[in-house]
Amino acid sequence: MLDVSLIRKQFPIFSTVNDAGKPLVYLDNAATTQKPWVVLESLSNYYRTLNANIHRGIYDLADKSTKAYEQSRGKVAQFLKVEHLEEIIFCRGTTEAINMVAHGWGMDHLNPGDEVLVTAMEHHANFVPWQVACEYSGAKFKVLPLNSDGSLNLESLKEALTPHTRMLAVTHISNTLGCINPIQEIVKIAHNNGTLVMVDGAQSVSFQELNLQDLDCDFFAFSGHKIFGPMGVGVLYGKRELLQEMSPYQQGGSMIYQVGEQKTTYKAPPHRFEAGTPPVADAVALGTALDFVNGIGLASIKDHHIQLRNYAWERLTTTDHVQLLGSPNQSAGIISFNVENIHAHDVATILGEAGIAVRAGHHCTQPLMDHLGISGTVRVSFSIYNDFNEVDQLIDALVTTRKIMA
Amino acid sequence: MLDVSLIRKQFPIFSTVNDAGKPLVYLDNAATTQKPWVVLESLSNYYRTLNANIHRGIYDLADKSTKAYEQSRGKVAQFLKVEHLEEIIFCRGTTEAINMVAHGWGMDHLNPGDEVLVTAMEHHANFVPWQVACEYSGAKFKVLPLNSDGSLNLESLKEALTPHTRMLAVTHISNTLGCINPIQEIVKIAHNNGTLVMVDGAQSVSFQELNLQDLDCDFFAFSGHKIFGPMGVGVLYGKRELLQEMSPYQQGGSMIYQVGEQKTTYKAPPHRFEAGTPPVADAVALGTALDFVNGIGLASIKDHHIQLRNYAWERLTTTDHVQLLGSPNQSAGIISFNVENIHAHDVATILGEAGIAVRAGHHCTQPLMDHLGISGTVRVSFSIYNDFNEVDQLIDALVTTRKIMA
Amino acid sequence: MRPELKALYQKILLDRAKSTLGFEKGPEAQHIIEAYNPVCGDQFKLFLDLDTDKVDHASYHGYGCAISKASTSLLIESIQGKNLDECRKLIDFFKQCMSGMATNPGEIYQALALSKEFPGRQQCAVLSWQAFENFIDGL
Amino acid sequence: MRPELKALYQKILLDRAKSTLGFEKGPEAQHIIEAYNPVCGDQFKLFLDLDTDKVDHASYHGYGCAISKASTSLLIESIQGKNLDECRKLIDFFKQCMSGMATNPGEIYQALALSKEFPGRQQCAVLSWQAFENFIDGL
Ligand SMILES: Cc1ncc(COP(=O)(O)O)c(C=O)c1O
Ligand SMILES: Cc1ncc(COP(=O)(O)O)c(C=O)c1O
Repeated sequence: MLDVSLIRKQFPIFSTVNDAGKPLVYLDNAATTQKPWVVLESLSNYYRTLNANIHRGIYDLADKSTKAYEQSRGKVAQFLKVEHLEEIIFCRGTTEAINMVAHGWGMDHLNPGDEVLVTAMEHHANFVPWQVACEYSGAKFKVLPLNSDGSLNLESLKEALTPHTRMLAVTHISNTLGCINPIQEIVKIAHNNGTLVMVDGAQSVSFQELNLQDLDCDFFAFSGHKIFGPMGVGVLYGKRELLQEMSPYQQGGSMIYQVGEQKTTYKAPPHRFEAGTPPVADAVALGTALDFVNGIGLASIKDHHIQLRNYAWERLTTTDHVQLLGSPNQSAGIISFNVENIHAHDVATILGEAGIAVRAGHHCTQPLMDHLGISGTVRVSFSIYNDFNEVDQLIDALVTTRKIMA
Repeated sequence: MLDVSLIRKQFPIFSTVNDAGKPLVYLDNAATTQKPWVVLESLSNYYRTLNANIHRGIYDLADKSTKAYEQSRGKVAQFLKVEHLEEIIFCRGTTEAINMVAHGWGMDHLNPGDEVLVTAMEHHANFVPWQVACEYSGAKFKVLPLNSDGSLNLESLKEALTPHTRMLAVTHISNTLGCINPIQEIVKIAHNNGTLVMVDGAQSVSFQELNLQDLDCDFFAFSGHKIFGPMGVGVLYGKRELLQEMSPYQQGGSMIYQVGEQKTTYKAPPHRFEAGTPPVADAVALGTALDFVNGIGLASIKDHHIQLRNYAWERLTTTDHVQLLGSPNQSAGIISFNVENIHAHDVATILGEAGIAVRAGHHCTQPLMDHLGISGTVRVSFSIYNDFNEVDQLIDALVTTRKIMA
Repeated sequence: MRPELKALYQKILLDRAKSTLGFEKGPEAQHIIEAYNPVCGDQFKLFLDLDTDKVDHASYHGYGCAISKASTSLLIESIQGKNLDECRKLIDFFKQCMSGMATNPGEIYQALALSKEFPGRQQCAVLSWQAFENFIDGL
Repeated sequence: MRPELKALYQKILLDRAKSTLGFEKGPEAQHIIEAYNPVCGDQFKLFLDLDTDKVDHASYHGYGCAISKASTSLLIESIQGKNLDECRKLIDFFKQCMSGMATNPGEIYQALALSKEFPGRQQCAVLSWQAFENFIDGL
C-alpha cells in the first residue's frame, strides 16, 4: 500500500470539512480527482512568470510560454509511450477529444452503408457523438450487447463486426462497473476486420501504465482532471497517418497555414487541431500532474487501487442488503452497488452527511443501466489518498443508512 | 488616468525580467492580458476547497462547486447585461464560441442558395469557421470589402446584404487596427434585412461597458484570458430563442436528457452546449476577473486605453520612418504600424530585447493584410497597467531599432 | 449527523414513500405527464383524468428516491377531486412550504422542505409538482 | 542590450539582406519551391533550374525579415552551380553552423546562428534551407 498519510498531506482539500463538520472521505475519483499542491503551484507559477499567448509572439515571455506548453506535450507523449509528438493533441477533455474524432474524422470517412459499433457500457461521451455522427452521415449506429454481468464478450464482438464496420468505440475501463477491457486483443480483432478503434481512456490513465504503441489503438482520449491535473485540459492521441488526413474540427488562429478568400489551408498536426488560444496553463500543469504520478509510480498506484477494491468488495459482500454489480475480476478501483429497497440518492445523501463523497445515479451510462435493468447505482471509486479505514467508514455509514431508512 | 503603480502591484508578473535583465513592458494585451493575484487566488481556492465535478454529485463539495460555477454564469450575465442566465454558455474561448455557432447553428440553418457575409477585417476565428460551414452546407461565403484605411463602410454593408444573407459575422473591435465598429447600427441594418449577427467581442469586452440587450446582436463571443481571467474559458452569448432551436456542437455527459439506443434527447440551454466536464475552476476565476474589472470600472478603463492610444499615436506620428495604419478616430487601445524598410519581426526582436513585448505579423487577419497590401505589422495594445512612460520607452526603442538596422 | 437528516427522513415521509396509495399505471388516462430528472434518472408518470376543470382521477407510476416518491404521492393524493383553481392554490402552498414561508405547513411538507439542506436534493422534492404546474400552465 | 543582438544584426548580415543578389523572379523555372512561415507570413519562392543533378541556375523572390532574407540569399548564392551531393553537404554544414558545432563557420553563418538566442527567430534563419532540403529529399 502507498503511504496514504504522506500523500494526503500533499492535497490541501483534505483539511476541509463538510457542512456537518465531518472531514472529507472522497470516494468519487472516477468523476474527478483532487489536486496536489505541486499542480496548483504549477498553474500559479505559469501565470506569475510565463503568461503569454503561444506560437505567435517573438518576445521572451511568448517564447517561454510556448516552450512550457510544448514540453508538456512531450511529457504526455512519454507518459503514453507514443512515438511522435505530433500525435498528441491538447483539448478540453475526453468528451471533446471523442467529438473531434466522431465529427472531424467521421465527417470525411463515414458514409451511408458504413457502420459504427459502440459497446453498451460506454459513457455517453463515447456513445452519443457516434450516434450523432451516424445520423449526419447516414452510417449505421450499432450497440454491442454485453454479458449479463455487464462485461464485454469478445465472441459477440467478433460477430458484430461486419465488412462495413469502420469504427469501434470502446472504453478501456468502465466508469460504472470498473471492468477492464482487453484493449490489445480488441484492437487486434478490429484491425483484422479493417476497423479502426477509438479507446476512451478516461478511467485507465490514472490506474495503470499505458503503452499506446503496444495497445495499437488508433485514437485514445483522456482528461487531465481525472489524473490530478486541472479541469479544462485533456488529450487526444491519434495515429500520425490518421491525423494527417483528418479535417480540423474547429477553425481559428494558430491552426492555419494560409487563408484565402475562398480557400484556406491548415497546418500539420498537432497544431491543425488546436484552434485558438489553448488552455496553456492547464496543459503545463497537466505535465506537472504526470510528473507527480510518475514520482509515485503507476505500478504502486495500480496495486493500491486493487487492494482497496478487493477489501471494499469483500466488506460489501458481507454487508446485509448490499447488492454488488459487475464482477470482482479484471477490474479497477471502481465499485457499483445498490442497497436493497433504498434509492441510490438516499444512500448518497446519508453518506454525504457522514462526509463520504460517493456518486449516485446512472453515471452517464444510461445504455448500461438499461442493460442491467436498473435506474442507477451507488458508485465508489478510489485513488491514491484513500485507505482501508475509509472503506470501514463507508460500511458503517451504509449500516446507518439502513437504520435511518428502515 | 488610472493609478498604474497601484494596479501593477496586483500583477505578479511585473516583478519578472527578461533574458537581457530588463523589466517587462507588456504591450501585447490584445493577444492575452496578464493576471492579477485575485484571479490566481480564485483558481487556487477553487481547487483547495471546492473541487468536484458539477451538476451530478449529491454531496457537499459537488454542490458547492456547482453553485460557484453557476454563480459565475450569473456574473457574466450581469457583466454583459443580458436578461436570461441560460443565454450564457461557457466554452474554451472566442474561437470555440464562434465554431459552436458556425457549425452548430450553421449545420441546421445554412443551405445552398443562402449566403454568409463576413468582413475583411475579421480575425481568422470569425472568418474560417464560416468559410468551412459554407463549404459543407453549400451556402455562399462572401467577404465585405473595407475602406482603404481598413475601416468598415456601412454603405458597402447595405449593398452587400441580399435577401439570401442569413448571417453577418463582424468583429466589435479590430484586433489589428483597433477600429470600433458601430455594432448597434450594424445590427439594425442586418435585422432589417432579416440577417442574424454574430459579434466577435474578443477585443471589446475589456475595453468598454457592454449591454447586449441594447446592441441586440444575436450571438456574441469573448475569451476569459483577454480580460484578466484564465486561459481555457470563454463565453458564447446567444439569444434564447436561437439557442433553444440550435443543435449541440458537442455531445457527452451533462448535456443529455435521455439516451436511447437510436435516439438521444438533450437538455435545454445552457447545459445543452456544455458537454463533458467544463473548465469549472477557470469559469469561477473568470467571475473573479469580472469582479476585478467592475472594481476598477469600465468607464475609467476605456478612458485609460484611449489616453494611452492618443498619446502613442501622437508620438508615433512624429517619429521618423514610422508608418501608422488605420485611423485614430473611433478606435480602442490598439495601434498597428510599420517602420520603413524594416520588417516587423526585426522590430519586435529589438523591442523584445529592451523588455518591450509587442506582436509582429499578420495577427491572424490575413484577409485584412491582403486588403492593406502588406505582409504584417507591428502591433502595440494597451491595458490598465500601461502608462505614458512605457510609450516613451517604446519610441526610444524604435529609434534604437533604426540605428541598429540602418 | 445533523438533526436535519433525521427530520428529513422521518417516519411520515418514509411511510409515504413506501405507500402504494395512488401508485397505479393509467395508460388510458386523458393526460399523461412526465416528470423526469436527467441528473439522477428519477422518472414518474402522472396519469390524470379531468372533468372539465376538475381532477376526476389521478395516479402515478415510476421510480425515484424516497423524497421524490413521497412528494409525488402527496401531490397525487392532494389534487384528487380538486378543481384547477384549487390545484393552483395547492401548488402555491407547496412552494411556500418549500421556501419555509408557510404559516402552517404540516409535518410532511416540513420534512420535504428540509431537502434543500442537502446537496442536490431539493429537485427531488419539487420534481413532480413542477411537472404538474407546467401542465396546468399549458392548459 | 546584450552584445548578441548587435552580433546578430551585424553589417554583413544586414548588407546581405539588402542585397539584390539572386533576388529575381523566375516564373519559368523548372522547379519553384515555396518557403512559407505561417506564424509570421514570411514567404519566399525559390526558382531552380537543374541540369541533371547540378543546380544550373537559382534565384529567389518574396518577402521576409532581415534574417530570413539574408539566409535565403546566402542559400541561393551558395548552391549556384553545385551538384546535389554538394548541396547536401552544404545543408549539413549550415545545420552544423546553426547548432554551433561547425569548426570554421564564417562570419555570416555565425551571425545567423545567433538567431536562436532570440525568441522565435531561429525559424527565420532556417526557413528557406529547410524548404530546399525537403525539395532535395523529395527528388
Ligand atoms: C469513461 C469516461 N469517458 C468519458 C468521460 C468524460 O470525461 P470529461 O467529462 O472529462 O470529458 C468520463 C468522465 O466523466 C468517463 O468516466
Ligand atoms: C478579434 C479576435 N477574435 C478572436 C480571437 C481568438 O480568441 P481565442 O484565441 O481566445 O479563441 C482573438 C484573439 O486572438 C481576437 O483578437
